Amino acid sequence: MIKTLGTEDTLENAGLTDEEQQLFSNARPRAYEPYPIKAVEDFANWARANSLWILAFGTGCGAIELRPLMTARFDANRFGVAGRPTPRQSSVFIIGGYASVKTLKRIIRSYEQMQGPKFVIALGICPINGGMYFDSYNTVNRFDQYIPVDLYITGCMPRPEVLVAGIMELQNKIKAGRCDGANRYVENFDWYKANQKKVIKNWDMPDYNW
Amino acid sequence: MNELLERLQRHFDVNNINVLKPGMTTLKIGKDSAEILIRELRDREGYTHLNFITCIDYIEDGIFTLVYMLHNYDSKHTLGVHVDIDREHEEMTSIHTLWAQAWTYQRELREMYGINFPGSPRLDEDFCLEGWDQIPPMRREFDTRVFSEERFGHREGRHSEVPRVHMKMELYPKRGGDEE
Amino acid sequence: MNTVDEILDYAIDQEQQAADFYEDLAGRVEKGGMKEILMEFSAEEQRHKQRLLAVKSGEHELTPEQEVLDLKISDYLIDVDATDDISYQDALIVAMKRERAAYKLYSDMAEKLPESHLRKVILGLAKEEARHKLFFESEYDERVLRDN
Amino acid sequence: MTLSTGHSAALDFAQPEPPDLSSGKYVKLWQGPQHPGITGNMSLELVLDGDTIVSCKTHVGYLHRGFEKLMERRSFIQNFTVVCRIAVPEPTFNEYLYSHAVEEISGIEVPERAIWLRTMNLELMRLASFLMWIGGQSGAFGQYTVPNWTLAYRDYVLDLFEEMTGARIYHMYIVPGGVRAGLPDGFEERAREIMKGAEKLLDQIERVMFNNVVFKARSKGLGIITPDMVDPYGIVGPNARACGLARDIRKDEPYLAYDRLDFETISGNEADAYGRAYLRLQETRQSINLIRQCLDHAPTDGPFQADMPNVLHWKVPAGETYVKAECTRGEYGYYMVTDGSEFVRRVHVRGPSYTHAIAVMERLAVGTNIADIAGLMVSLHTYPPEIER
Amino acid sequence: MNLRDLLSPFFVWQRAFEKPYTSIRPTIDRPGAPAYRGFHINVSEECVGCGSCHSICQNHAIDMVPAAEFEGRTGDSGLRPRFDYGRCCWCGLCVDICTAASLRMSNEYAWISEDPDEFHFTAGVDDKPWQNNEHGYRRAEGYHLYPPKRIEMDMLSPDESVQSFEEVARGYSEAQAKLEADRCVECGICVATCPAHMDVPDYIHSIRDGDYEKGLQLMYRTNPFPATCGRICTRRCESVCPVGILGEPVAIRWLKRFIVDQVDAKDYPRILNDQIIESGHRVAIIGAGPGGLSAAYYLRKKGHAVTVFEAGETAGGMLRYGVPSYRLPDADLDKDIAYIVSLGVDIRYNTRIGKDIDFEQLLQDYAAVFLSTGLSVPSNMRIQGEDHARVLSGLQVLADVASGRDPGIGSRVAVIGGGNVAMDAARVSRRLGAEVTILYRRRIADMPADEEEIHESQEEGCNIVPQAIPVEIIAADKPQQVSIKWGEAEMVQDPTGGRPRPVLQEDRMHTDTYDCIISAIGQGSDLDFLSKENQQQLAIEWGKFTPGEYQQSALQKVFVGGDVANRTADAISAIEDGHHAARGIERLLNPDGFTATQTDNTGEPA
Repeated sequence: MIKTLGTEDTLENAGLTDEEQQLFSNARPRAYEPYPIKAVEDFANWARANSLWILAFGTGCGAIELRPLMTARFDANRFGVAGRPTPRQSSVFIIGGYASVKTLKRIIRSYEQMQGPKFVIALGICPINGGMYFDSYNTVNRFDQYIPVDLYITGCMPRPEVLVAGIMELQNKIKAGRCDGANRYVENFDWYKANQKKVIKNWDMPDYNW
Repeated sequence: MNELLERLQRHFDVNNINVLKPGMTTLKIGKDSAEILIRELRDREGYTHLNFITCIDYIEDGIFTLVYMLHNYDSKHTLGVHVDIDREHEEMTSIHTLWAQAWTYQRELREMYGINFPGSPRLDEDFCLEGWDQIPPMRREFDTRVFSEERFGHREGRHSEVPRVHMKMELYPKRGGDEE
Repeated sequence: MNTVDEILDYAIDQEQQAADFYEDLAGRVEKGGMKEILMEFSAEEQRHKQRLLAVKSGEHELTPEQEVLDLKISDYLIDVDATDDISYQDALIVAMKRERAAYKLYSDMAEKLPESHLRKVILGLAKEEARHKLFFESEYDERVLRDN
Repeated sequence: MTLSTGHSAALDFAQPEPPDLSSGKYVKLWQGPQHPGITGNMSLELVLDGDTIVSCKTHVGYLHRGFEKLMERRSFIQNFTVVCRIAVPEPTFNEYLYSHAVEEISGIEVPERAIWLRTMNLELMRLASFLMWIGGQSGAFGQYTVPNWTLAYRDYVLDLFEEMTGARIYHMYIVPGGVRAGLPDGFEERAREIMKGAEKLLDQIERVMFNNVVFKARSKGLGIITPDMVDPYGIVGPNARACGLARDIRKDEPYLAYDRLDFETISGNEADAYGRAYLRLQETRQSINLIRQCLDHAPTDGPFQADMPNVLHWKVPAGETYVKAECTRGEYGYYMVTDGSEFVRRVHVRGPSYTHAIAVMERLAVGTNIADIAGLMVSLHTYPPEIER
Repeated sequence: MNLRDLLSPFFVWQRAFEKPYTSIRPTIDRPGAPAYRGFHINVSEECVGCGSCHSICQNHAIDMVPAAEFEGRTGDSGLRPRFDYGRCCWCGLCVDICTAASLRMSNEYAWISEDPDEFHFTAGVDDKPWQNNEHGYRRAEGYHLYPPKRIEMDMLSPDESVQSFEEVARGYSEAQAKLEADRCVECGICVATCPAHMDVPDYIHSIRDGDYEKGLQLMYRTNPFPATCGRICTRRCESVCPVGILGEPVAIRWLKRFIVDQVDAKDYPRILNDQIIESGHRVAIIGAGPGGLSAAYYLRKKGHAVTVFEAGETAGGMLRYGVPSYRLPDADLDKDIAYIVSLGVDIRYNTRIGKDIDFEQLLQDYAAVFLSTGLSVPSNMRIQGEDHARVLSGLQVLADVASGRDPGIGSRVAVIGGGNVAMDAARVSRRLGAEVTILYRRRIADMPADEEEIHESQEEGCNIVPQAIPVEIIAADKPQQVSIKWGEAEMVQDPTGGRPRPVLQEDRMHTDTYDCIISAIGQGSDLDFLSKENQQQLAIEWGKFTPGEYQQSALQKVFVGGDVANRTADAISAIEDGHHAARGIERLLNPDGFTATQTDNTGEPA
């Protein structure tokens, strides 16, 4: 059991039952501080950029192009990309297009469980502005309202080639130290949480999972 | 085919028989005898395959039309059984004992249209939706676009002109149209 | 009229006369709109005159060798009188007939002369008048014969 | 084994009593939606006794976009672009069935060339889909060689789609009234080349995957479907054929050009995961054969689109129809009701996974080892998006 | 378990010697297929901004936005499609529906950005790397999302038509009209081009709905002569109809006619339901042609007492006397006029201003005067012998026929001119049994007459002799005949620009003899009823008025319109002049209550 911090700056976890309150932390997420020595931070970023482990969670249609990406023809393994079955081992979350409200809840939970530094790539048109399902009652339209996204790749669906290009772009961004999505999430945590709770009506999980 | 329909007409109060194409017919039956008819069709007439159950919302008539699509593999014939139920009293006999997948359809109809099937298993569990707080979404009075705009919002910065209005403003703002 | 200057002076005088003619007519016409048109004709003749003055002072060269399109419209139209209620069509006819006459005059004159600088100048003037004629004939073709 | 498909009274598909979790004897485990051993985005709520499953509940809806609602507010031409998204790995069956339903209600006759191109398109789709499925089945049992082969080779088929239709995944090629274009130059040669390679690949797969002691050991006896289950559970397609029922809509109620193609319905006699997989391998080969026949017979000129009204304000007369086609997983159907307006009154999409992934899966999972659940799931060949739409 | 199953999997090693599947440089080596549906390309010069792409897009991914550099072309709305790549699904329906075929797709597909607000661009305007891409999807030959060909109108055969003055165009049946109405893409570019700015897409929509009464109401909002315009309009709308760029334009005129034909004249008052509240003002209108009566209608609707002064015996002006009844039957013209008159418009026939009543008198007696006297004086050729008795004017011939008089043309006729009057005179002469030759100074392609008119007159047996310049009219041996001397012309490109000009070839002259020569080379205005001072005040140029805002002349009370005040000289322009002058008069008489129209009832497609 994780101890309750007992300060004002804790999360309410109002969606949990009393019993569950004891099972989850109520601490807020903390922002990532770069190493004080630049060379060390650069080295760390280089290492991060070359071992992008993708969370194997096909949230939407985009997952269909992840399979060619990961198999022989496009062979993303050569870029240091590998699929991992659990969020705890993953550093990249690829949002495969549209997210229904039901999936969004799992996305948030998976995202929060990922260890930092972590990055999000959003595939396709739907996360940008609703795409084909802009008028659907069950899919969110602007993904940046709920999870910080580091890179958008437009297309329907984006081809594996452009996924490769996107991964390379992400690597460049990481190496340049410009991937601060996770920190944005921490800094604007309340805003993100409010947006999430606006669409997820049965909030029965801790406010921050890790 | 005609013999079947004659038989059905003898025993049941079926009407609105509509031959849609060779190999497909629909008919309508009252709510109370529907389950017996379907059971009869399955057990005696060879309509052993349930293609699907669905619902059509005729909001202007105040009814839901339930459609049970049955198929006979031997005669290669599909029979659609239509049952009208009152939109205000949206309840129908469950046929979950006839086919194993029937309760899934009924669960979906419960969620999407709010139709009750007493006795159908896991009827009130969430099926596709989760935390839904509006009227059932497939009902025609539910406007999905308005809902989406209100709840999910759209990216700003979009604006479109209508060619004829734009041309009027640009080319002949004082002419055309009527003062009325 | 044996020298180049003399012939140019004559031509300049002719243009001035034409300008005066239209101006005078403009003072007399009654039809709405015709006054402005005739004043415009007069201004056109004044422009011709300025051009010839420029030739005389050496600022401009005449171009006797340049071909000028001849629409021949004035050839077969009847003569009309420059009356007080002259129409636009008739004013154009008057104008192009005048230019045609001048053109004829110069080209006939040049024909009688042996090859010389003078002849070249006269031929150049003929071409100049042909251009003026074309101006009015084109206007006629464009406006009066629009539906034709 | 008898081939009776009647409803035996003994067959009980009432919901089992939920296991008593508070007894401490059982473990509840969620497989999915975030789980590598799940097809698509769905989840299974499993209750385990040791590593044996005592109860399984399928949860869907993670991909629910409300297609049937969206279609009610889009025009008839607009819908054709939406429908392909209903089954991501197999979009063209949706395109064909939607178009066919509209054509049937509005009485549009599709030209001969379009019929053949449609048939070829659907068979190419079947090939691509089966290739992906074979990889999935192999991967679910822990073999990662075959997925690398088949998914890469499927990409070559997608290249053909790209040439033919202009897109890899969502082709949007079969449009109400016909198809959108003829075949590009040199398509036939390239297609035949790829068919040749595909046949060779299937032979290799048969040796590496099907004649593999590990695969056999894990798949034989897994998830047996008995013939008497078929109708009560609404089982269709290869899942039904594997237990001996020669039911194939392409043969029984031919649509498009299938009545002019030379092929036989394939049925098996082992209705376990292995039997189903082997049947699908055979059908993949059959599909290659059908594609070749289409290449032989498809007219190369003539119209590929019927005369159409102006689609911007297309009103389809009031009517009702149910059309179906044999997709890789069985009977895929579109039920359409129109009311004479510019919009469709109701479309119901019947995907075969609807029964396979829920009623059938929930029954077959019971008693299975937890390690085999992914293999079982794949062997039923389910695509979640067509369940929830 | 058997041994074979144990060994067989090792077959996998065979693959080590085969060509690998892996694409070495996937982002570089793999362009999209030649017909790939990638990012959009729009050829802005070809695009007309009709917005069909916007209408068909189910994702609302396309906005129509103003693009400054292409504004002002005829038949171009000045809008260009702007794509939202947070919406687009690359279905390509926009390409399929594009009326101008200006929109297509490249085979490029890579656009990566960290900013979700970046995925917008106006194709063909914003600079994008793929805009010169040669490949990509475009609509296949033979693939249409709307019918490119129009529904043919039933016509009398040429053999039948020359037998009588019966209307040649028979009108659409309901089924034909609905099919034709279906072709409209509802862009509304025609609305801008129509001089009267008629609400074309909406009344075509009413045909699809079968609601002809609504169609009639819509038409009367901008045009009180729908039966007439439905037959003889010069239809500039059709010349800009985007459907006509790749196919044939929507038959807007025939559809208009169809609506009017469906409604019985006796139902007009009920349908149009024009409520008149008398304002107490009196307005005089000179000329009962389309311009004058249009002004009368809209002024009457505003409650003003309207008096129309007409020199002729009947109303309709050039529509009555200048347009033969096989194109516009009297009954249909009367249908329009009768409704206008029924609102209480007072027409004084046989009243000539300047003779029967003074213009100055009108200025005193009436609060405003609308002047649309038209062009009634035939132009002269100004060639030798033109005053020969057997040289008739085209207008006179048409007027005679319209009034039931025999124009006495004989059996061999030459018509001089290439305008609509010339064609009408020729076709009328055919119907009177004459053999007709049309002499025209330029090429047939240069003829100002309607292409359709030219075609039909040829079909009816008129012999068109192009590039023929009349030089002289000569008396023939017989008094009832006349000879014409004409010369062949060469078309010469004018070095100063403009269209090629005909130049007479003196060595190729011909002289032919006819029973009469009909001269139809244009008309001029007759403004002699105006005093010299009035003429000065009203600022007349080239024999025409130059109206200011709201058709107001330099004299505050006088408004001008119709052929005598516009360059286009067709019925629809005159109708709009009348309508617009009515607005101007309303502004003059009722300055407080007047508001300029700024909006239109054009809704965005849902």
